Amino acid sequence: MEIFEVTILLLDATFRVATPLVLAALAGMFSERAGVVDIGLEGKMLGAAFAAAAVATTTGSAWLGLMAGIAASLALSSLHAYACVTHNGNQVVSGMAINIVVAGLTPTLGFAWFKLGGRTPALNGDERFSSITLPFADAIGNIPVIGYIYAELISGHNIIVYMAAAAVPIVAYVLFRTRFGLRVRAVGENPHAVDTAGISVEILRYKALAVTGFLCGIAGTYLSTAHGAGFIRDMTAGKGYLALAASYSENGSQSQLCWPVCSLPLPTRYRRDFRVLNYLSSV
Amino acid sequence: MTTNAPALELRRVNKWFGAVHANRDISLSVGRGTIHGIIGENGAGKSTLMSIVYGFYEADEGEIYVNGALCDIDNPQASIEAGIGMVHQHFMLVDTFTVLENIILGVEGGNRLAGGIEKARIELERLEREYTLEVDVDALVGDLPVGLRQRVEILKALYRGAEILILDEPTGVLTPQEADHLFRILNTLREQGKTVILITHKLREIMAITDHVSVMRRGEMVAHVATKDTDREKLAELMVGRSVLLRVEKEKATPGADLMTIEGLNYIDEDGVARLKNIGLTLRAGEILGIAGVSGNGQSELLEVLGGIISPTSGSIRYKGEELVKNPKFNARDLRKIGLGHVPEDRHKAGLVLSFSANENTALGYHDLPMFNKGATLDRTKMVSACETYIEKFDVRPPDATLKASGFSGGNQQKLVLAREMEQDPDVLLVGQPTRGVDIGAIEFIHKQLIHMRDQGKAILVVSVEIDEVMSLADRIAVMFDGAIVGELDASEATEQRLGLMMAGISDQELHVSDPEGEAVS
Amino acid sequence: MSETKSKFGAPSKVPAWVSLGLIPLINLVAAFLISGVVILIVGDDPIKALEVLVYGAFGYPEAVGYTLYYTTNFIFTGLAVAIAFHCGLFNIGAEGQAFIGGLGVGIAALYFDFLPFWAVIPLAIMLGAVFGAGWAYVPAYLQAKRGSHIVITTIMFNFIAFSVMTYLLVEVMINPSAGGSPETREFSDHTWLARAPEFTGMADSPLNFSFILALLLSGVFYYFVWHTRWGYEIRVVGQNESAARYAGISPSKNIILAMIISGGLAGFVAVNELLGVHHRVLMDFTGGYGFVGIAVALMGRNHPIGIFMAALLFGAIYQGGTELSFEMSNINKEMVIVIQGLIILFSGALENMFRPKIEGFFKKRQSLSTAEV
Amino acid sequence: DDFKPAIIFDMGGKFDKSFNEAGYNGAEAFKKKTGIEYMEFEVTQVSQREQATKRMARKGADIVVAMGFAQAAAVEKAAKANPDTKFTIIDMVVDLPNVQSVVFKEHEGSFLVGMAAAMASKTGKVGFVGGMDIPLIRKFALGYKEGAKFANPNAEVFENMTGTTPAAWNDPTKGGELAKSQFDRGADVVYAAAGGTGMGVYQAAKDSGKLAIGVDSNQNHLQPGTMLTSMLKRVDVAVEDAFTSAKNGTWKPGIKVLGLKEGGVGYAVDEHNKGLLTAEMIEKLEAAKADIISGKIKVTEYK
Ligand SMILES: Nc1ncnc2c1ncn2[C@@H]1O[C@H](COP(=O)(O)OP(=O)(O)OP(=O)(O)O)[C@@H](O)[C@H]1O
Ligand SMILES: Nc1ncnc2c1ncn2[C@@H]1O[C@H](COP(=O)(O)OP(=O)(O)OP(=O)(O)O)[C@@H](O)[C@H]1O
Ligand SMILES: [Mg+2]
Ligand SMILES: [Mg+2]
Repeated sequence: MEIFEVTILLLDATFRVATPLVLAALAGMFSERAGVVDIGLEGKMLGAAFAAAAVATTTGSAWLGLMAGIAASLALSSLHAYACVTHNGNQVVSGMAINIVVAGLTPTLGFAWFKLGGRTPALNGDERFSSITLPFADAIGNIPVIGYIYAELISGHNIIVYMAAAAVPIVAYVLFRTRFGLRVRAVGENPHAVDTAGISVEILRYKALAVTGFLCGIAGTYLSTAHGAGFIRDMTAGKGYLALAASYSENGSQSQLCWPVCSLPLPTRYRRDFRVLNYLSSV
Repeated sequence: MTTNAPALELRRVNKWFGAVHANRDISLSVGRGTIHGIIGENGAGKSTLMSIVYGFYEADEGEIYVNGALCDIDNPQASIEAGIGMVHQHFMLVDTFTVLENIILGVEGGNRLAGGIEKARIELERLEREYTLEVDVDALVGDLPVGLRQRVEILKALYRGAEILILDEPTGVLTPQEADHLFRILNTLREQGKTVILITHKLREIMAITDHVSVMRRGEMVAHVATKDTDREKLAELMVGRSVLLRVEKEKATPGADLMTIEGLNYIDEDGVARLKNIGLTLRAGEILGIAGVSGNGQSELLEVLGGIISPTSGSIRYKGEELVKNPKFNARDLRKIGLGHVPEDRHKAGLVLSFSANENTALGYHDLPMFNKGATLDRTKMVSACETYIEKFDVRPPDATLKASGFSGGNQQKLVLAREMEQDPDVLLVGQPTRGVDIGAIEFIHKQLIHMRDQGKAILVVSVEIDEVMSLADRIAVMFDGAIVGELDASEATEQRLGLMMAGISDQELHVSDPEGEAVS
Repeated sequence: MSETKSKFGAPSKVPAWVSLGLIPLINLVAAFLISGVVILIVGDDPIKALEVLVYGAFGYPEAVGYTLYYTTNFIFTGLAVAIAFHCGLFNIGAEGQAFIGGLGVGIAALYFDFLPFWAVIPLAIMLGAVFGAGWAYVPAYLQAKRGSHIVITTIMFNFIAFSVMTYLLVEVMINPSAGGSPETREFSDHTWLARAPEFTGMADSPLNFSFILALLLSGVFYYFVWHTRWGYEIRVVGQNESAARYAGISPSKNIILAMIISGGLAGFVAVNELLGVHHRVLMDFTGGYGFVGIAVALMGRNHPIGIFMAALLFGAIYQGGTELSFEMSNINKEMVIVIQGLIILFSGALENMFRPKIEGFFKKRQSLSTAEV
Repeated sequence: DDFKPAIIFDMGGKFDKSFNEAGYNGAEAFKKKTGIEYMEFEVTQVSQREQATKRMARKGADIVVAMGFAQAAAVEKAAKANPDTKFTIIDMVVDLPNVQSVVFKEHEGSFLVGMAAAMASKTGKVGFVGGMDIPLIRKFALGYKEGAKFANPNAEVFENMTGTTPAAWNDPTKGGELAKSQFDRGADVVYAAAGGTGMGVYQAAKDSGKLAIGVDSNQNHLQPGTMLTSMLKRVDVAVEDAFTSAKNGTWKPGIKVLGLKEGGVGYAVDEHNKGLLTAEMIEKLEAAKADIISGKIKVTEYK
């Protein structure tokens, strides 16, 4: 097989694998910018993955699943905010605690509701976001380079992949071109400045964490109802921590190191230690 | 709202911090269109009181009236709405933002920034013209010198439509020129009918610009006077509760041997900017060499190089005949061992570990000396006893060697640092901004100590942006501008104007060029 | 982390038994209440569950043995994370450092077991610490000299540690007669650490001499951090780097020193697990202790006593949790995880939820003038 | 009567979609038939293996089934300490008078599904996705490869392990990606021996209209229509046997090797894969099975 096609296919896989990472990394970046470290990305994604799959399979609608995933993730991030912002608790401990609770709660509920040993039934049809073939993909698919790229690489992903692609510019716009973004960046850099400007630091951070929750919700949903077809315990397999590393590097010096790491399909062994919760979950 | 009501009135305001009664029964009335000064020793309660007015702290008791109307100010928002603006002692700006972004923060006017920014730009141009507050609105605040940052803070307040402007120790960080400019701004504000509350430790400024003065001592208002009916001595006495000597008493210096000779010293920082240019200085035993200059002209780098914190790019530093540059001994730790003390410019950034207790801080830099160790162990009891003697000798308040450094007011923090460096009895002492943010009682004391040290035959280098501090302390004065020494002259022949011009980079030769800003104050 | 760090050692003006005893207790109670609700939902008796948990953790000698055995691991990792924190560093790599420490212990116990016990055991302990330290050195160096973010580098080094160890266990050190199980042969028994003596009744538990080591190291830790100039330097660097430079204290030297100590302490997990309990190198023996160590250190305020308390709490949850899944049919391992999570949430993250009210209740407000302060 | 059986699952947990789950099914089957409750424990911490085995013995279990090679050391200790308790360990040999060791010839079963894969493949390319890279899984892989080559000497076999850590048993996303990449390289049948990770592999096969092969228990029902077959490793049977034999006194210590001959391994044929395994495929498979049993075909066992 030609090197060209191999590259295209690798990029194609990269899109699929990168989607949840990109969404989660943006989420992490948002809370990071607001001055709240959130190692709870993992837990939020896992919670969302479960909620989405559970609702999708019961209602038969992937979109309702997405709603549920986002809702679950939002709930978790407001818990994080309640602990870290309202009660100024330790951000790392809070994130950890959330990861652990979710790691335990999802299989428990899953088992109680579906009796499938903590997983949800396999999703099919409308219960799942299936891949979209963009117009003319088949038509021009056999035009050498361009057509091939269009058909293989651009076309044929599920909606959430395209959402993730869109999310990057949108988040950038919100962060750098809107009032909300300005305030978020300010509160991360110097909360006192925001305070003296007569803006409530607390509320602002709640909002920022809500955005984090929203994005994690989409990322988690992708795992169980778009890329995968159903929830399996611990299925985030550490993507949350990988994303965290990426968002750290966002403003840090690691970018060059981290982005490739995050956007390539990594062998699981390199993800191992992101599975904090798996280990914490030891009785 | 009655038109002749005072712009701001406080009635029986009380504030506790735990056991500390920071403000007790404070009553204050500030007339509209006046500049009202508030003075008091470190820890007297000035910042606390103003923080209450600005809604940072809530008063435990008491009322606040703005233009005669009772206001319930429980957060900055409320205070801003009541038309109050505040310029804080430690600026409240986002360094990574542009001036514009900092100013519109909180009043962006619309969800999208673009629109608001353009509106702000126009409004700001008006304000800048009206109050001569020029500043490049697109510059990054992080890149601005303190003087300009302060203007940004003022613009911020005005942009929010402040009628009452509070400034907490605004000149503590300014050069005379900057200070003069600030006062011209305040005058314009007054003419425009705005009300200004000015907290400062500098009586010169109080006399120069305020209409009324209120004096605080230990949490209480001890006096309200009209500026024209008082003078610096009276005020100082009211503040401290005893008569204070405002001039520095000293005999003519009797310089001895050259202890440190600096020649052709250059330093280029990692960004490739030349910070020090061919510096040549000599420190003599029994003499105080003052370095005057607008802050940011290389004084900080000079101190850091001489202190062994950063190493120069080229040049020579001879100490007691021994070349230090390219010498393994040339690092902060070993320099201390060979008798070089260093009081840094910024006590919070470098001089102290605020989260450490006072006694732990007395060992900072000297923690491996025998006097603080027995064997491998750091000897706590020795540290505490040493600290207690320092506290005793330098009259640090509160006299508690176990209190965290952050628990002392700036003046007392400064005393702790001075004590640590002086009590090691160095032969050469480097001192940066000896009295920044320190009240006159402490200033008097600190100056006495420095003079006393000089008279014991030590060489002292004093770097200060306070032009009159340099003039009253130093025996010789060198002026720095843009990393180089513009000129050096004997204290006796130094006048404020002459130094001011040299600080602007105009060397003696060109002295005939007269400077428009010369006579602004005093 | 600066915001959270500044919290440590914040002076609280209430009696010690309140801030160190009453408040944590109330937090625990809250955690158990919520857990109780969850247990009710899955249809079991929360009161009984609590009984089982407590009984399982402290009810009988063997249980205490297990609790203390877990505590041992948490003390090691808690101290490891704490020393790094004192230098302002966030060591997420204790897990990997512990695993690599296992390699050191293994090498000594497998290839030097011709030595008598009094030689091989110290050697194994030393190698365990040295290997752990070595594994922490590289991220430390990168942070100190290259400014690479220690959080990321330590995470990366965890992966590498795990792949390296798996490779060695599968390909190199594997015991051929173990039928393909990726673990080494059993160490010869003179390298084993002494278990708890019979009379304690804990002889059946994995509790071993390492517990003593943990206590000793806690003491050393306290002495080192607060009573030696090296500890002093580390703390200065951690609290105010520019003050450190002003004082002639090299940040990079101390960053590396702190991380080396951190890794060495993490290595002791291998001593407890391999030399004390399993007597062979095997997969997964680090069991997440390195990560929980972060919570232990934070909850313990980076102070040995606090760390001991937190470690004991986690030890109790772990062993009590085991008991729960033994004794109560509806409570499976996932439930136990939930309960553990809630406990961390309430006694860790939400520790300040009740604090202000309680402290306010105990604080009397005397109106002294600032003069007397 | 008061017969007390007990089973101890290893790290994966009893719902690992694989080995442990098979054991769980066996225990459940026993419970259904006899109505006798059994004690169970899921190991999550290495040190719990010993704790659990001893605990079960102390609680008066008549037989303790320990799932997985990792429990050998624990069983050995417990068995010595409790000479009159019966222990059965699956996938590992512990040589003690009161221990029964059950091991499977996974390579034989894998050989057959390897053949099936090669026969069903149109491209002549087949894939293998392993879970954690340990000798046991390499055993599956080797047998599969030999089977494929046997059926089609110039068949190409892609082999990927998901990882080198327990995470590899629970990563459907990664499994799916590995399968997809093998499909992209031309494979059209993929065999997954990877626990929960397999779920992702089967899904990927379904999404791209290729075939997948299940493992351990009969997983054909998971994706009806695209599951070619499943390699059966009758852990469930072994567990149930252990319980029943212990109950009616026929339990014997020693080593039980279960291969094709003993019906311990095999391939699944049911309504879900009728159309996929054609009659002549099955014919060939049965023939090969007979030859393996008779020893005419030697399948190498990974050591
Ligand atoms: N946040 C606080 N917490 C506890 N006590 C405080 C706090 N702020 C001030 N205090 C107490 O109130 C007293 C008054 O402090 P304040 O900052 O008003 O002094 P100040 O007059 O501003 O001193 P300076 O001239 O150095 O600025 C201090 O001595 C201190 O003891
Ligand atoms: N968080 C705090 N806790 C306790 N006391 C405090 C706190 N913040 C400020 N203070 C007290 O407030 C008093 C004045 O604080 P402030 O920072 O205004 O001192 P300062 O003299 O203005 O320092 P500087 O001159 O360096 O700004 C100090 O005596 C200090 O004890
Ligand atoms: Mg103040
Ligand atoms: Mg001050």
